Amino acid sequence: MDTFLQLTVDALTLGSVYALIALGYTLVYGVLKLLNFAHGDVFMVGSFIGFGVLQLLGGTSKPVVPVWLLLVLMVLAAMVGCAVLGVVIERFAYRPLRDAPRIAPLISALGVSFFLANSMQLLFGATPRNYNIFDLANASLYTKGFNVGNVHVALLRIITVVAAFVLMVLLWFLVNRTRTGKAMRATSYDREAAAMMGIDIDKVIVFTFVLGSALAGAGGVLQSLRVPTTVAIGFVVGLKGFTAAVIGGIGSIPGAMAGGLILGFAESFSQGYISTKWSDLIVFSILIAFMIFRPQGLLGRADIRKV
Amino acid sequence: MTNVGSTELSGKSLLELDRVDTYYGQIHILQGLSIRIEAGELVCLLGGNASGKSTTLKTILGIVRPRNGVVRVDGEDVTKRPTSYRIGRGLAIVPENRRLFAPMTVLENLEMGAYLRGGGAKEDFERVYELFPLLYERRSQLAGTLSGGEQQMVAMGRALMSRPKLLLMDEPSMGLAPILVEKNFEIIKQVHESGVAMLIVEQNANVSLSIADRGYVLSTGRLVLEGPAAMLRENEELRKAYLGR
Amino acid sequence: MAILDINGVSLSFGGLKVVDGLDLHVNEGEIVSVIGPNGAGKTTLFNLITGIYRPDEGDITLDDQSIVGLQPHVISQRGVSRTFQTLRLFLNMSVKENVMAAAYGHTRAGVFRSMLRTPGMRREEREIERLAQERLAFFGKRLMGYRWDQPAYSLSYANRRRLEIARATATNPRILLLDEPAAGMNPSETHEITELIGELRTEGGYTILVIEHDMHVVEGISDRVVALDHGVKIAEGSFDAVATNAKVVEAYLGLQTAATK
Amino acid sequence: GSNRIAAVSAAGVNCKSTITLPLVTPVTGGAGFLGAEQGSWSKYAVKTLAKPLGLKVKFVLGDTPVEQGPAPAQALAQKYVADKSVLVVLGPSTSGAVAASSSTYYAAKIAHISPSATRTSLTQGSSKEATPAFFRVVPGDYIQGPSDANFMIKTLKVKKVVLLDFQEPYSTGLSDSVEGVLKKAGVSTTRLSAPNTTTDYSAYVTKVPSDADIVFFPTQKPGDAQTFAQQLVEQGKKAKVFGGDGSNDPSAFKAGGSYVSNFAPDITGIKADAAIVAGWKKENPGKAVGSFGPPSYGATQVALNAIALACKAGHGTTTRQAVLSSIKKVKIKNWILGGDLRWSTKSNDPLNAKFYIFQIQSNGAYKLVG
Amino acid sequence: MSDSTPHGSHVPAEGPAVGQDEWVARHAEQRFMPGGPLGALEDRIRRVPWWAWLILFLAAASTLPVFEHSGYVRYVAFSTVLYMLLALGLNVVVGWGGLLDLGYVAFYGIGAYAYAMLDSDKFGIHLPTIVSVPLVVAIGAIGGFLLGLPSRRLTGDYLAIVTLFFLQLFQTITTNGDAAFGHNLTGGPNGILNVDPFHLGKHDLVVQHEGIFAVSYFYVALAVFAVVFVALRFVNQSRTGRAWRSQREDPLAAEAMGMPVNWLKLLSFSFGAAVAALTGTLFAAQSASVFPLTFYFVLLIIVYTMVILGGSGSQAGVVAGAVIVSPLLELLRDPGKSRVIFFLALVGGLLLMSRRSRALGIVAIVTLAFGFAVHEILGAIDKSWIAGEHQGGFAGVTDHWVVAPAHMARWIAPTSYIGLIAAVLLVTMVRGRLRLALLVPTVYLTAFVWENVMLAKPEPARYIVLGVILIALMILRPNGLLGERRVEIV
Ligand SMILES: Nc1ncnc2c1ncn2[C@@H]1O[C@H](COP(=O)(O)OP(=O)(O)OP(=O)(O)O)[C@@H](O)[C@H]1O
Ligand SMILES: Nc1ncnc2c1ncn2[C@@H]1O[C@H](COP(=O)(O)OP(=O)(O)OP(=O)(O)O)[C@@H](O)[C@H]1O
Ligand SMILES: [Mg+2]
Ligand SMILES: [Mg+2]
Repeated sequence: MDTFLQLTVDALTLGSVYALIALGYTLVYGVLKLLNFAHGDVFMVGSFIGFGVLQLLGGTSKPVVPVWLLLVLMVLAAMVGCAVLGVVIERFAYRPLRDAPRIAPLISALGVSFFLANSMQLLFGATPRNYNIFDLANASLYTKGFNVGNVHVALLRIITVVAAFVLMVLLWFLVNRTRTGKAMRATSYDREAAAMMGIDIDKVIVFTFVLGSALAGAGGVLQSLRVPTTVAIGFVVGLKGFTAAVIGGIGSIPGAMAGGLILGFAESFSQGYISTKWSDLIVFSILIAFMIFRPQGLLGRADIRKV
Repeated sequence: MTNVGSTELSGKSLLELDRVDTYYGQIHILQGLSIRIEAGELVCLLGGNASGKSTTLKTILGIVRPRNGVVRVDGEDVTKRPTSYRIGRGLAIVPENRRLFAPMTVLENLEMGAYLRGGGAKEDFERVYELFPLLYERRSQLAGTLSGGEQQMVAMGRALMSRPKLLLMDEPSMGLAPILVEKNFEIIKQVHESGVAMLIVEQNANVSLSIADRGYVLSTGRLVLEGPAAMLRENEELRKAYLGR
Repeated sequence: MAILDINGVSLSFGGLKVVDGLDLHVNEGEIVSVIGPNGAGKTTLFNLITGIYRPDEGDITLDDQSIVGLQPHVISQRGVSRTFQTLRLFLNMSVKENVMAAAYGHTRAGVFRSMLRTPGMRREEREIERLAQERLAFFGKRLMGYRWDQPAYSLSYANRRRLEIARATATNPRILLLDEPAAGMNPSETHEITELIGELRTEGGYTILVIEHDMHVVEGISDRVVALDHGVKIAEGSFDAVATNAKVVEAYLGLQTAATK
Repeated sequence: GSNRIAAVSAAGVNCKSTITLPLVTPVTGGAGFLGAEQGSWSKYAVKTLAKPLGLKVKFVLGDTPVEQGPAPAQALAQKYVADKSVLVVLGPSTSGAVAASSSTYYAAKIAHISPSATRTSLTQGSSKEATPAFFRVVPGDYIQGPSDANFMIKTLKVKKVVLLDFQEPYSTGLSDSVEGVLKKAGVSTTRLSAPNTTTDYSAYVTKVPSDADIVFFPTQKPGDAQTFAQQLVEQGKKAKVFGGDGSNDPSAFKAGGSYVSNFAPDITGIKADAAIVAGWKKENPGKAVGSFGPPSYGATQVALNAIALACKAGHGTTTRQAVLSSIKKVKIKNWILGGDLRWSTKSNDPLNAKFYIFQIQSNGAYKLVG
Repeated sequence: MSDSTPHGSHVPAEGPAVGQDEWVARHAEQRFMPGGPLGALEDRIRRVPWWAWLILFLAAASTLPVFEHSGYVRYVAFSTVLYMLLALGLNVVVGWGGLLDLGYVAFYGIGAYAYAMLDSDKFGIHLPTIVSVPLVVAIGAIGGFLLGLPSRRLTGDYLAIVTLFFLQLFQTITTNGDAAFGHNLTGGPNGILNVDPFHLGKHDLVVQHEGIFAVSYFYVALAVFAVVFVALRFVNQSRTGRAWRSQREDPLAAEAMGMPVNWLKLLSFSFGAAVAALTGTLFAAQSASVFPLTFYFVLLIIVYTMVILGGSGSQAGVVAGAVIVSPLLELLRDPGKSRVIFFLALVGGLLLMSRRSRALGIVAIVTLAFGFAVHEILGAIDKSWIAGEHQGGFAGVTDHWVVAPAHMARWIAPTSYIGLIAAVLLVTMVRGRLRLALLVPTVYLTAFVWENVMLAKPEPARYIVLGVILIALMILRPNGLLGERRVEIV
């Protein structure tokens, strides 16, 4: 039982960060039909921005601002920084390829991914960076929190999960309840027709990249609060986010959230109960079985293309 | 028969194309095309297959950009402006193949039509429902599951939602059952009478010329004929080429 | 004798019954037109015959053998071929290749023979090429000569419709299903296509089932006309009989069109 | 044809010409810190030692990111073998890379000296994975494994130990060796295995029994050891992390109470090394002295000395073969890792080398405990 | 002659007539064709048949060892041929089949591992090459078929993820296969060593002479390449090839035209996998060892880069892609050589960016002067600013041109690098005079960053270059170098 609870806690923390990444994939895919391979690297840059802000504000040993403010500033800075990065990437690497065959922006995205990861390595080296949140306020983020049975739910995890969910709910409102959100949906269904309705496509796409990249930035910081980051995490993280998005049904926002959580649970429980060694394999097998059973993803819609 | 290319460009027309050249990649489609539409006019654009009719509409809307030439709306040069800006200047289109937002409901599709005005006022919906009572019944159905004719109505309604000054229509009756074709022209007449200028692309030249004020004839991307509709209907060459039999 | 038999076929999407207990028989060498309002289920009928959809109920037989549940390519190889309402050419392949590709079902050379270019394979290849040229030649000079090697995307709308027909005939079918062959054509081109469909039967020997909204075409080609509405057959018979049928006039033709007949 | 090439490679090299000295190590990727550290020390060694020995040496780095496995080491070997100015090679740093490329070096009679490859089977046992061209200046895991295990058994008196490996050669080998000794001593062990790409170890921490004493965590990414230790605290587990030489990095792994073993002592405590340390610090301002650097300095020193010996014997010209046979003739007094460098006669390993075990203090300092 | 048609075309002089659609069909003549002798040359080059190109290429390639004695260069040539083979195989799946297969390199791995297991001390099996290689190819083909089975219902991105999983699966199994059911099957992360070279009877095709790459493998690879190239070409020109491309264009229409789409997909998977497996045997035999991590994502991306860059769907294109990318990546490893490439590229880039040669001349001269001036001024202020280590070369001219500080303060690298990115992006945004003016400091900054920041770390630098090439190339030629223009008209 304790193991079960503990694994659930793990799964939620893992899954909520996966969901944040998956959302970025799904948003961009929805609007541009582009698998944004560079998304994981935007996440990585976000985690480094968070690290930079942390160092600027005195590091974990002697921060110059209260802990909560420190965390908020780190997340905000990463969100803003990544949003800017996302916009620049869109403007220079994807926009010139709007009308090219679908594979062209895909390759361009790979190029951006290589460029970002290696530029960061060039400038900051490959050494892993540890936020060392443990040292912050005498490890209170680790030791405080609440207990469920024998299982300790650390404050840090509560912060991660709550922050991720708040962001997701905000996004959901933005996309489903605002005019811009509607424009995004329309653009995703038929870009040219959306333009014919007077929707400024460029603005919508830029906005999409702002949202997706900001979420990735937030995810980058949230994840790095617990585990070290390196310039190379982009690939693995991107893979996970991509998988989560596909499981949920790529293009669907609630799908991405669900996909992220499913992936988190699958990973955590297979490691906890079955085998650490073969966990990747087990996780993927579940996913494949799932996908063959439901090829359009959990909440995705089958193509409504009439013959 | 009017002399081709001699159109006086007053600079005050509702819409003007001034010697535009449009390309797809390296293929030269529209070649020095000039046309003009005055407020409240119903103009039809005729031409054989692949003569560039749809391309003309796309050029007007800015979906493709001409390499040379100028597009003016209300005297303002909009050549470098994006589609959304031009829509904001009072243009609307019923596109080829309808182009509805399939996974959205009929109501949402209509709302999208009035996107620039924040989703449409009550009277806009009322006007559209009056023209197409069926749409009211189907307002919460997903547009993608409608049949062709119903989709066509949604596309027209959607375009009217923005209260356009100029409505562009690309083959609005293609693939429609005869009864709907009939009705379609009724509605076009009705809308025109309410003061909206229109540019219609139609294969059915006979009928469209019968309701139009003026017409243009395109061939291989160039203007070959233009003039009042009545005059075009009498033109021998055109009869032979289009009206058949 | 009936070559194609459709007996009590029904299909629904979600709650919507699109084809409802439909019976239809097509005899060898006949040209049958299917008309009906938009959404009546005409294209769906074609999709059922060609195996893209599977009927919920009923049976479809070709030469008295059921073809329900067979994969589309098997049905095609049995002799049913079609064109699409929304054109579906292989846009990035050349005109000739579009037609040659359709010969796949009745040719045999396997990959290993192709790799080795065996004489048999080369003979077959020449045969396919000849077939393609012959099918394209059917449209006079519209699809001839220098157009063979052009990509299909460079064709005009009308020529694309023609190429679809040429491609469909290259599968060596016995039954040809044409979905709105005259859509998007101007009156003179429509006239041309009407004559062509007639020639397809006389020269090609195909049995033909056509969906068309243009009454000139329907009148010009049909031995028999079948009218559908909401997936149900509402009239059947000669063109004149159907075109004056009250139900058809009300649901489909409208008074004006009917009056010009 | 190829005969001519063989002839070229066997021909002598003028000792006055510029000699290329490559170090094959991960410069990029997750273990990039290793290459950075080793590189800086070897570079410093070349800078200070070559001239006094009368040699003109160009130092180059060959990158073998651990994420790409041993293949890059093979490609580099091809490259260096073809380069006439290469007489001896430093590295590869990781054992898998050594095993993959040693035969190529041997065929070309190029000696290669690793500053950090510790896998036992490279030099020991019946089916040796490395060729006679391979040398290392650090002791192998046949010393590290047992020495870590014995420390756990004798000093820490462990009852239950969890061992991880990361599905790459270094950690699997070391975990196997430690597990073997522990089992023999009747200690109960649990083995976990994490893909090398793992970043979040929560689920692994969950699997650590609450009564486990030690988690043996031979990672090559020291930051991961740090995270693991912190997550143990989070879940209220009493187990301490025990890292191998790969996690010996005071700037990244500083969780108080943890243990680290290493093939090198902390050379800042060795008097004879004071000058070297000061000189290196001047070249690398702001960097801390880690544990991978000094052996790399040592290996470079051996290589340069071997070339000098061979040059002397060959009267101004030398060959790869000659350098190869001089390696074991190199003896260094008061060498950087403490004591003298002497070679074992049975294998290409250093004599008297041992592993050192440190405990991390609450302030992050490494204290020698065994 | 009508003035609206571009020069060089032969549209009949008569004007357009009502109802004609001839003109569209003659669209090829509506294109801009470079006139003059250059255009004629291009036309003539286009008309050379494919087999002539192939023979020419093979002839040129096989004389390479005559001119180049370095074992290393020969080895790079050999691996380039392997890349060419991999690109050909991937082209079948991606270019012709239209299937986004991200598990492709797993089959390369399967081929290598299968050969290693059949011909090494691992299990003590030493099959003769003429038996083992066909066997491995068959294993690869069957493997591709099996992967295709569950994937046949999936399209596009879903297929991508399933196949990517397969690559992951391959990784997991080979990495953990040293303790599968208590047996050591794959050697785990240590891989399999001492794999046999190709051998006929008692005759070994030795891998290396005294550690130096044995050129015979280059010829074997080249021969295999020629056979594979021709065989695949023949398949593509047959009914199977046409069916592949048809189902890529429109699977539903292909199915309705009598083509068994599922079967064709499986076939294309099989073919790609078989070629990859065959390449794997060459790799395993030559390098005498196999390791799991060799067959991983970076390799996949590199092969994809080659295929897309060259022009997916075109055999000549993907080969060209391999011939460009493989040596380029290799050259960039070496700071000294990459420096030459860099300055050549810089000059080439200048040529491309500005068509007007006068302006270009001015920019070049101003940039030169600018550099010397900056160098002198900074040197006058503080010697240490220019006292840094130079990599030498170009007769030392660059030593007096590019600033190289003796000690790079920590802020210099990030600031100059990010500044450079900003400058380049800005240059692409502005036009006219301003662009020319901006070009001068940008070019200089590029040289500065290259010399001081990038050359210090060749490994990330070469992937940065690869990334930039990918982006720039996609923008300039979205269909690849030799790819055909494709359209998707809606
Ligand atoms: N996206 C595109 N890319 C390349 N060529 C195109 C594209 N769209 C249209 N064309 C070509 O431009 C020419 C004009 O096309 P357009 O659609 O304007 O013709 P149209 O007059 O509307 O004909 P139709 O009656 O068939 O609709 C045709 O030759 C067509 O093939
Ligand atoms: N895949 C599908 N999913 C849901 N509904 C469908 C599907 N295919 C067809 N329909 C519905 O079935 C009905 C009949 O469609 P069908 O295409 O057969 O009409 P049609 O008679 O060919 O009309 P038209 O003349 O407009 O082409 C329509 O209401 C359509 O919305
Ligand atoms: Mg059109
Ligand atoms: Mg239909």
